[in-house]
Amino acid sequence: MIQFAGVSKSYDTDVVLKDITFTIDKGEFAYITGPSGVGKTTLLKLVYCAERPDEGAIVVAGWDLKKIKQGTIPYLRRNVGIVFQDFRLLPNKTVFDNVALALRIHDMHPQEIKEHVGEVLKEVRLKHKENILPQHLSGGEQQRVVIARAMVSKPTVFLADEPTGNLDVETSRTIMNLFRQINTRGTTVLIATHSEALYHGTGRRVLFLRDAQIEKEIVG
Amino acid sequence: MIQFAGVSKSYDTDVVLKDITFTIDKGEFAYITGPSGVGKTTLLKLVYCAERPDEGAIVVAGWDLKKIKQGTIPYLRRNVGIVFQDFRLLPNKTVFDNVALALRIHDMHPQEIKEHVGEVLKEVRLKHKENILPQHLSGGEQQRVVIARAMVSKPTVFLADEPTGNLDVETSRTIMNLFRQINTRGTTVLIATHSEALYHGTGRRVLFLRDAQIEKEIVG
Amino acid sequence: MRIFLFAAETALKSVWHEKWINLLTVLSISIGLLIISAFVTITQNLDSVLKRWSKDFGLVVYLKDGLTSGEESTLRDYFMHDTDVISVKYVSREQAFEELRQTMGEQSSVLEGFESNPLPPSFELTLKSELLTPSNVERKASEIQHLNGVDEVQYGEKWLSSLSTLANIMKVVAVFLGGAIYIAIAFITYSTIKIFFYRRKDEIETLKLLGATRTFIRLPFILEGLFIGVLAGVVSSLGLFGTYSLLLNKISAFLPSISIVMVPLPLRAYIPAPLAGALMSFLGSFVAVGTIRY
Amino acid sequence: MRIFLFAAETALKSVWHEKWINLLTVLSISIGLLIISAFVTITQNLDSVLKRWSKDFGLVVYLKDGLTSGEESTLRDYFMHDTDVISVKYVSREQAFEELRQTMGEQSSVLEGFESNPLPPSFELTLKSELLTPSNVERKASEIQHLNGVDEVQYGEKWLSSLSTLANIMKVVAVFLGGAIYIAIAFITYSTIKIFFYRRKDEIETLKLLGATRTFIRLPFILEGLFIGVLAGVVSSLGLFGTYSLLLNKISAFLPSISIVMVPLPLRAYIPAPLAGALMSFLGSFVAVGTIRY
Ligand SMILES: Nc1ncnc2c1ncn2[C@@H]1O[C@H](COP(=O)(O)OP(=O)(O)OP(=O)(O)O)[C@@H](O)[C@H]1O
Ligand SMILES: Nc1ncnc2c1ncn2[C@@H]1O[C@H](COP(=O)(O)OP(=O)(O)OP(=O)(O)O)[C@@H](O)[C@H]1O
Ligand SMILES: [Mg+2]
Ligand SMILES: [Mg+2]
Repeated sequence: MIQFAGVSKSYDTDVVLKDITFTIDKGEFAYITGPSGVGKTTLLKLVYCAERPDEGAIVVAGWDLKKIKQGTIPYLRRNVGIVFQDFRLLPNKTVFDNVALALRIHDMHPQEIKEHVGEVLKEVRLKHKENILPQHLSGGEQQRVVIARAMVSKPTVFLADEPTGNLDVETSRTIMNLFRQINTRGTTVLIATHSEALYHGTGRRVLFLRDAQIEKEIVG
Repeated sequence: MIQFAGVSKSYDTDVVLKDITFTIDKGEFAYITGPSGVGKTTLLKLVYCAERPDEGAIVVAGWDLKKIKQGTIPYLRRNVGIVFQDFRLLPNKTVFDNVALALRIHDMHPQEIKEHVGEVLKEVRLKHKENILPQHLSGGEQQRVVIARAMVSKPTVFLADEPTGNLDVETSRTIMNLFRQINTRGTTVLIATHSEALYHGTGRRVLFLRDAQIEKEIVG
Repeated sequence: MRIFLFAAETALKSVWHEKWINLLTVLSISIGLLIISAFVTITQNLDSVLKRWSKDFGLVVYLKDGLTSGEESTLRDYFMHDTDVISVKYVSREQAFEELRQTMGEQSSVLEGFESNPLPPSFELTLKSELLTPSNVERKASEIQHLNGVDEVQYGEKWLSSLSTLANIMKVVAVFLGGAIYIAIAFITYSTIKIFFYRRKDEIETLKLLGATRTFIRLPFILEGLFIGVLAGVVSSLGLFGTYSLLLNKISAFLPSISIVMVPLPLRAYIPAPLAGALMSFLGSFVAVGTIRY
Repeated sequence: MRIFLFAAETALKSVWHEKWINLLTVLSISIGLLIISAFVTITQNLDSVLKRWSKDFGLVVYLKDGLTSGEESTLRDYFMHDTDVISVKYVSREQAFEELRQTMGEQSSVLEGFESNPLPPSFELTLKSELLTPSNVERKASEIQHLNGVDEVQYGEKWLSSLSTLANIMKVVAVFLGGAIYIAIAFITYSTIKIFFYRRKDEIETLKLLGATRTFIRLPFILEGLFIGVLAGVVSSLGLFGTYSLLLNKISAFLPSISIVMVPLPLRAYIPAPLAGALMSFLGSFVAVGTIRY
């Protein structure tokens, strides 16, 4: 589902990723970890085409990102659900509208949108806050809205960047259970995190980034 | 240094804090913890006067916040360093200028500002990124800029809201060491976090929030 | 269709949200359109003045002394059949004297000293307005001068020449000014929409990351630009109508002759100007959002 | 002092960063100021026209037949000592006839029929321009009418009345329009600065949380408003000067008489208008940032 072959990426003279090669199969559930500033977010950005690699080939859900056309990128992204590390909620839209936006982009019927959004807000336990603006939510609540928005369009690939940075242990567990459910439905899940607690004891693949390379790969 | 006496706070009909009473002495180092959305951030906001209590009295660094005048609030805040959960970095200013702003507000001489900012950026290991805009930093790096800005003016009270949510274990440790240093200089430190790892084994006071109240108080 | 509705909703929200800039933009464009309309109106009025005055400045053909009525009617027939001449008026000696008396007004007592009427009879000719350039009139005058029985031909060459020059200059200025203003209108909308675009840069970035197509992102902005243009057109049309009516009323109150000279506002002629403005505005917003890259 | 420098730096950065809105604002204000200046110029020119024409419309005092030269000089002395009268011109029978001949121009052949000169001698009086309202002139005329040896007093009442009404209306309109435009200028700056203020709401919120005083937050906005106002003033002054020079040159090229009537642009008089504009702009921005609450 996600294939990196000899991928390198620098910002100016700053080498962030160097000759990265790995494959994540359809239906897999994997982690990327490493210290702050190592390039976890950059790696995810390469997957959804927000950054382009300097070298190497990337294939996502059948699309060869080297050859993908500008006009096709939106259709790739509609197959990818993303939990952004910096949330990216629209400040002038309510929780409901923020989540609904992902479905509006899919040109879904308003009635259907309403049902789907209501459902997913229940799953992240925020149904009671649906008419509130994001800035009136706690940090953890905002993070859960982002998760809801990433899930609601039932993507084939699910990327989560530090999805529990603002969540307590208990809420984290609920959210991770959600991710597992999504995975069971056949969605490929890739999570970037610095938190050992998240992958420890899960029995899933964990890729360790250090000094621009995949230092090691373990089973969590 | 920080005294809450019978403080209550609601948003609309939503009771967030109810009859909270506690005291944190000058030079103390304490934690507030609790699940997502319990009111940790709200409690800190009450300290720096970004929210007003519905009931009860708050005294911070000698100022009675019930009687404080609008025009005096800036002078209170200059004595309080804050690590915001949502960072609040100015997107059109470089890392250096963002940190320098805290000192410009204090009307410090430009030469002095340069020295102080350089020093504190070294402490959070971001000296090499000082001319970069915040959006070109990783999540963890942004968080460290916020920490630097809160420290640079040498406040008497230091508040940190989820200061390591985006940081790996190693970097977290460095940052917590910094906080301890600040505390050693006599600054009162209050940290809000959901992460047990942060307070576990420190031997400091930890206040547990649950259901709008201080459920218990332990030594970490 | 759904995407269009959603875009319209977003555009209207933005119109309201950014009402001050939008107001400023609409007013700027309206003023531009008003200037164009005012210029067209003034030029038209000048044309009308020119046509009316052409009567006063028509040719006056003084006849020789002692023509028979047969000779006079030969001349009249000649003028009647000349296709350049649109009206022929015979002024007898007596009428001429009466007219002079009226022209002199308060000083007409002077004329009481006359024993016999010294004025000759004349024909007053009006030429087709197309011919009312100084050179044409001059040519015509010398042509008539050579006819039998004609003593002298008079016409107001000086005024005619400066007025027709003025009218021509106005027309050229109108074309250039109009062009400049239309470009300015496109530019004003361009910059307003560009401002909105920059302001919502973060939002657009998020939309792109969520898989929105270019059309989805662009449509609200283009609709907003179109809306601004149409609104400005309506405002300028109303403004023009109001100003013109007011002016006509107020001025004619103490300068009654003005209403004879001023042409009524042909509403039909003032719809194209605002419409072109809306189009330019649309164009401006279209260019402003033209470059979305993924 | 340091805070002032930092605010100036921030203001200049913002001027550049938001250059399009600022340009729009500066242009809007300049146009407003230009309209005011144009109105003042037109009113002044109208006054000048009125004063010049007052000579043509001065009183003409026709004398009775057969006055002795002693009686005539008594009248002249009387007019000379009247403080309302600023010039006295005696027109003899012969001069009057000559003038009439010139006035009639091409039709003067009529006068050849005269055997004796039927025109009376007259005094042409010019009144002080302050007195040139219809009622004053009428009063003066009837006063003179009663003097010994005066046959009739004439003056151009109709034109005088409509022109002085026009000038008065223009003055009233100028005051109201000027007031409205100055308020509009304050309002335009107000909304522009308000826009910037809203746009940087997040930034201001952060500054407040970092302990910035009201002055620290406000100063950059107020300076930016002042800068916009001053710039608009300069632009409008330059625009006025340019337009006026161009107009004077172009129009006088084919209507030479215009330059006699138009007053030169008194630059001194056009500095207060832009200055007041800058002040209103400053006021607008001051009000716009007036309400910072912690
Ligand atoms: N747009 C950019 N321009 C320049 N440098 C960048 C840009 N984005 C990221 N970087 C740099 O690249 C490095 C990797 O950033 P990245 O965001 O991928 O780290 P990360 O592993 O996600 O870190 P964290 O755990 O702190 O979020 C960092 O040093 C960062 O400063
Ligand atoms: N301005 C506001 N208006 C309305 N409700 C608010 C506002 N700010 C916070 N809340 C609500 O108050 C509750 C407490 O919020 P707070 O931010 O204090 O939680 P928190 O303990 O910091 O949570 P987290 O760990 O997720 O950051 C939440 O339910 C939140 O939705
Ligand atoms: Mg990251
Ligand atoms: Mg919080």
